[in-house]
Amino acid sequence: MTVPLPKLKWMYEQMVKIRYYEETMVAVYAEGKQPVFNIGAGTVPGEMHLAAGQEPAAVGICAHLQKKDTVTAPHRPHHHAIAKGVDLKRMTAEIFGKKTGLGKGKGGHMHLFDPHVKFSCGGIIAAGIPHAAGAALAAKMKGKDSVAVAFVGEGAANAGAFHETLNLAALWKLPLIVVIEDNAYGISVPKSESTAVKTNDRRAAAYGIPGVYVEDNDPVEMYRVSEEAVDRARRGEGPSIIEIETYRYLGHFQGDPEIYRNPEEVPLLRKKDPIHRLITLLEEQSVSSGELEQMEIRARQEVDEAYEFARNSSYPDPAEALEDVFHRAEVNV
Amino acid sequence: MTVPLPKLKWMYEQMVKIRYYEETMVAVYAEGKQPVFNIGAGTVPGEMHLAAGQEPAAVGICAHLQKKDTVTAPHRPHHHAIAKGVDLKRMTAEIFGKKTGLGKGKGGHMHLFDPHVKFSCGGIIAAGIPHAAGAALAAKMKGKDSVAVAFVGEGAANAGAFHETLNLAALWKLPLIVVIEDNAYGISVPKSESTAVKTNDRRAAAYGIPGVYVEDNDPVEMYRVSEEAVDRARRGEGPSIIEIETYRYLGHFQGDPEIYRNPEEVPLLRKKDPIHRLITLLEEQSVSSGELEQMEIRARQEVDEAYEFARNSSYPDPAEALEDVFHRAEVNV
Amino acid sequence: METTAERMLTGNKAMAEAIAQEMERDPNVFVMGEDVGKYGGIFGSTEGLLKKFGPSRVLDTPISETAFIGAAIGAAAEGMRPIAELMFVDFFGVCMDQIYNHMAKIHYMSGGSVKIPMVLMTAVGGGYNDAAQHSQTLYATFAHLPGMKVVAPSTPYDLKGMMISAIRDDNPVVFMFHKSLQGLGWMDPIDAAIGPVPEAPYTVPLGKAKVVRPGKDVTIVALQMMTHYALEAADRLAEQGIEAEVIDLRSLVPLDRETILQSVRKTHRLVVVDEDYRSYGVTAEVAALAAEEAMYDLEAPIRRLAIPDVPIPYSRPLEQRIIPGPQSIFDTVVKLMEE
Amino acid sequence: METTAERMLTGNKAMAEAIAQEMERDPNVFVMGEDVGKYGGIFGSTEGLLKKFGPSRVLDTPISETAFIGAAIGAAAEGMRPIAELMFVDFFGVCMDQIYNHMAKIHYMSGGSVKIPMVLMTAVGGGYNDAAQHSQTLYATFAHLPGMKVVAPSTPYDLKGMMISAIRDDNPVVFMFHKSLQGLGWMDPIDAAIGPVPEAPYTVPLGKAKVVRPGKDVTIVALQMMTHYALEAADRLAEQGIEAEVIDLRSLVPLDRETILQSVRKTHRLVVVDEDYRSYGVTAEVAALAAEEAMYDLEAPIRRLAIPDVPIPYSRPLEQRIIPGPQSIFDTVVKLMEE
Ligand SMILES: Cc1ncc(C[n+]2csc(CCOP(=O)(O)OP(=O)(O)O)c2C)c(N)n1
Ligand SMILES: Cc1ncc(C[n+]2csc(CCOP(=O)(O)OP(=O)(O)O)c2C)c(N)n1
Ligand SMILES: [Mg+2]
Ligand SMILES: [Mg+2]
Repeated sequence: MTVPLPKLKWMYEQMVKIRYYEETMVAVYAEGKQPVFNIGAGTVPGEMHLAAGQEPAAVGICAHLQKKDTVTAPHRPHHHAIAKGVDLKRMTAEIFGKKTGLGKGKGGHMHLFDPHVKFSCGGIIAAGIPHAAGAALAAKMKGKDSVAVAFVGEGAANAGAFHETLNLAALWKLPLIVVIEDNAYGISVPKSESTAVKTNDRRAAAYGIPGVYVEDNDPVEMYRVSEEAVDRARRGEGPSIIEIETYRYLGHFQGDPEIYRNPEEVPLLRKKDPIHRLITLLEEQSVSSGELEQMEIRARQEVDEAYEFARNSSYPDPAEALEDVFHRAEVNV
Repeated sequence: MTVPLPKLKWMYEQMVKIRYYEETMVAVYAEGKQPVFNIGAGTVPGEMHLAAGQEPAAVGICAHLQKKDTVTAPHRPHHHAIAKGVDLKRMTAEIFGKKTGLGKGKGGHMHLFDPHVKFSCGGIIAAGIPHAAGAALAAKMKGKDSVAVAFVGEGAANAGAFHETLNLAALWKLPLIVVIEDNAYGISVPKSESTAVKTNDRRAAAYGIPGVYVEDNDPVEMYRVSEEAVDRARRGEGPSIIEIETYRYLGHFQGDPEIYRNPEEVPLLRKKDPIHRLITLLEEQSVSSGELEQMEIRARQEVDEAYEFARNSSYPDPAEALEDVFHRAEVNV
Repeated sequence: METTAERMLTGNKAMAEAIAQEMERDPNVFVMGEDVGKYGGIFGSTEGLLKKFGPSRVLDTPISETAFIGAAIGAAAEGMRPIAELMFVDFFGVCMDQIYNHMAKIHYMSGGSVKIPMVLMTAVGGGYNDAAQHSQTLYATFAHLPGMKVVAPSTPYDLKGMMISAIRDDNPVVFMFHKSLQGLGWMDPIDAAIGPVPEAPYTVPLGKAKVVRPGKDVTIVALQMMTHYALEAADRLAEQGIEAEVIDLRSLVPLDRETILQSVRKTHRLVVVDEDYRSYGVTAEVAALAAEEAMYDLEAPIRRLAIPDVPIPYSRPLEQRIIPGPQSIFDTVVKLMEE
Repeated sequence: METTAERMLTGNKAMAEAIAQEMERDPNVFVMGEDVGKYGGIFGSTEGLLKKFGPSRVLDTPISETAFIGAAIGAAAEGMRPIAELMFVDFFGVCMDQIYNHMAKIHYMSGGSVKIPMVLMTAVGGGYNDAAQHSQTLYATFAHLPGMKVVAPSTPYDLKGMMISAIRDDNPVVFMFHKSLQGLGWMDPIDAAIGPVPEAPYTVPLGKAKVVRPGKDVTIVALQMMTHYALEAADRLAEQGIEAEVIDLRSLVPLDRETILQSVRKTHRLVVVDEDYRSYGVTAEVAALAAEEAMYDLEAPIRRLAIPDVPIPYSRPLEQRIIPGPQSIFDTVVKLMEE
């Protein structure tokens, strides 16, 4: 199959944007953490899980989603957020802990919520799957044709929440797609030491639903299988599982010593970079290098502006820590 | 296949014993709860989940187990306990809440522990599966060839613990067998409304392990597939799933109004009673009706003695409530 | 002047009526849980709802608490108002992550941009020999963790009124109902489980304790079954000339500090009674509140009565030993008055 | 007379050494958890163990906390002595059933016939902007539920000695180590995270608090990071002529009531400092203990300092606002001395 050209361009631009966002974050996160790394210091403190290399998973399916569709993401959420159209400025401000952030600085990088595009994420493995199922249930109850996509890592497919939710979703024919990003590791643990089956599409048999495995981080194949899964969900035929073999170029989190993997692994993966693949495809469809460059410039500019916005925003007032526990109420201290 | 005659006799005697145990319990549990049912009143208070009709699941596999093998059971545990050889007197005393009980009256019907035959049970759905996996892991670590069997209901196969533990066990090739008793209901919810697949043997595919489904509450078929699974486990080849279609003759618990099932269902099931089936088989193998009767008498006598023992035992002293929280320590009040 | 006989309802019927009325009022309200459909809830909290509203709004679930409570959260974020039942509070351990890390925190973590208007209702309490995994209240386990309201009504009237408030609240509410106060046909019949309940919908505010018996000599703070036991004890104390003021907490989060403190400032003596474990529990919080805010008003040490730190034993004499009752409350107050 | 230089270790190395020594001593001891192998534990608690003992005794697990903690229970019942790591205490919600309903209760429910000798070790604490799901201590959440010992050491010396005690204990022990006190290269380097640790195995008893600074004017009860902050505050208070006695609780279950009460009876003033949520927490329990047992000795109201009842916010100024520190302890004591 061929991806319609506008979609292909969209995917390319998103992937470039994501990649540049993550690479920028590598540098920003390091600010104030040299010469000695200190997780709580610098411009952006706390854990930082980046997704450079994993763009195909996010863009391949988000290309089929609309604003009304829900996405839940795990601890490594930037690529999903960007592909789903989360407000990049407020997202970045949130990661900087600023008052202008999506959560007024309360959530941070693992807890980004943008209800305008129905995006959320969280730091507990597999916990977002039931939230997506709930959004799918709400859609079904309201008679809408919107769908919900839950992104998780391959490590999450061994958590109880994965099983419980897929059974529930299959039983109730909920419009849910679970996308498993197989980046070969859960922190330091390789898939072969965490997962009893080679690929998680096989687990679809446990719920009587379709399951597919996308090899080699292929954005086009991801686009194709996602189309089927999303259409099926919109038609009210129930959930699907998509697993995609993808590449984690960076450490599990920034600061990861990566003692558990061969130093040659990442350079080899980078050689198969999915962005290059898209460039080839776009060139094949006669997109000029000038246009490609324009897209890249636009993407980078958006990212730069978001970081600027975050940097220039102010921190919340300490007293705000006590607000927002309950809707319309302050906490009693 | 034919079951060796001594095993067939053993299975028959155990099934008769279990059936009589449960039927006796129906009457004992009702003592002190008439004319108005009051769950906390009478000889045996609290919830009471009986297994009349579900004997084949327990005896078919326990016929292959030894003392060194572990069994964990759920809230409906009597048939498993009896088939595993739990001390019937102390078990019954425990259910009566007596000091001579397995847990000195602290555990009750859902919490029977007999470490001498490595039996335990608990009231939380699916929670016993990881315990059995742990026993299997201990066996493996110690280089022993003992196995562990976790019994659960078909409702439990939708719980997260089921998935997590089977993945772990398959990954580590633990000598674990999960036996799923498909009695068609989880309390009032029929399997078709709780489980996205028709039979849970299909879920074995999610772990790359064998799964079998035994139809029609057949004790002989259960014996056969269990032999394979237990042998496989003993050989160090890893876990299996066995699901057996079985019959729950009584309510979910005693006092269940059973408004959720057709009143004709149970009489039809009783017509296919597995004990009758075994009698036919034994007769085919020329076991005399005299011998059958002897076995039945022996079984009943053992049960009667257990109830006698329980009845004649005394209650614990109230002060004992504060003991046994910690090993070799009393609680500070 | 009583013109009409008061309508009497059991606790469970009061709850089910509240839910039904709110389901009629708001199409976004729906119910999910194990055996909430045909069975009507193991403790009757959803009796009759399936018949009235059908299976699209009264959903029996698999035994998958993480999945369905998590789904309730996801649906609430989309503007639905789910009522999810956790059959026994004792099962919280299989799904607490969804409850405390998500249901309770999403509003805060999102800076208030995502509301989770849902009710998690759950049965609590022992006293009928259901042993260590089916008899707990776990009041403090929930009340300790921020972001969810935690209420525990003691009468049919409050069960209805507080359920309606909980459903209408834009925040997650953990609604604990006590099995013994449901008035079920198969439980020990107790007077407190049946009471006057107006038919028309009404609300009882969350976060307000109630002085259920005024007194001047000592304050007894309690909730659910312990409130009723405290009232029994107070009757007998009155015969001895001791006038106990009994406060029914009704709500653990928010805790009505003012009502407690006012009473302590008046009586100068405090006994706290709880059906949860003693250490790091409700009795500790209420005692600490008084020790912080009313220290100079206290004329005697504070007394705490709760389940000693042991799992709930099965056998009748053992369970009776560890759950506070009218007698132990009475004894404790009498002794305290001698201080 | 000091003959040899004291050996200094970080908290994580002290823990890992304790585990290694016990693994050498007893073949039944083994370790399981996420990233405990090659990675050596995200917070270094199993550093070097895989190399020493191989993958058959140091088991990396899938992200399946219910399965592997449950398996630890099953293995413990068979006579093994597992040490299972729950990477962050914040994840307890996905596996609490195994912890509190089984690990903690089996000994009791079995009438003492089944022992569960296992250690559940877990990282606690915030202060480095890891937000609402990775910064909690949840001390009281565990301490409230009966049947498990709950300890939280504050120094490398105690981390080693209490870990050895925990492994040798025949009961389930929840061993909470504070991330900031592990002395990790990628965390804020603080002096308290490194300290003298004898090489030979030794035990520090579970259930004993420690007076880490004697004083006569006020008692400050604290644990883990709060102990160190209390000591800082005490230094500054001393400059103002206020002699604070600082107690490091070290153990929440059993709670060393005597050490607390003795101190309060001496100083007549009590401040409790906690990095857990305030309501229904550690500060409540310690305050209630004093209000019960030492009421007549108190000369001022009890003061509690803890995380207000809000999820832990991410942004630096917000998080700093809600975690007690030396300054807020100092201020609280100064104000209390004026009472
Ligand atoms: C319930 C739970 N257990 C453990 C963790 C700690 N943890 C955070 S990320 C991670 C690995 C996740 O692996 P995977 O799902 O493959 O996602 P990836 O990091 O590879 O994107 C773990 C174990 C957690 N956040 N939640
Ligand atoms: C985690 C958990 N959720 C819910 C329950 C309540 N409960 C007890 S038995 C039961 C039904 C179990 O069904 P199944 O597994 O099929 O076993 P059966 O009763 O049919 O033998 C339920 C929901 C429980 N004990 N534990
Ligand atoms: Mg991964
Ligand atoms: Mg069943």
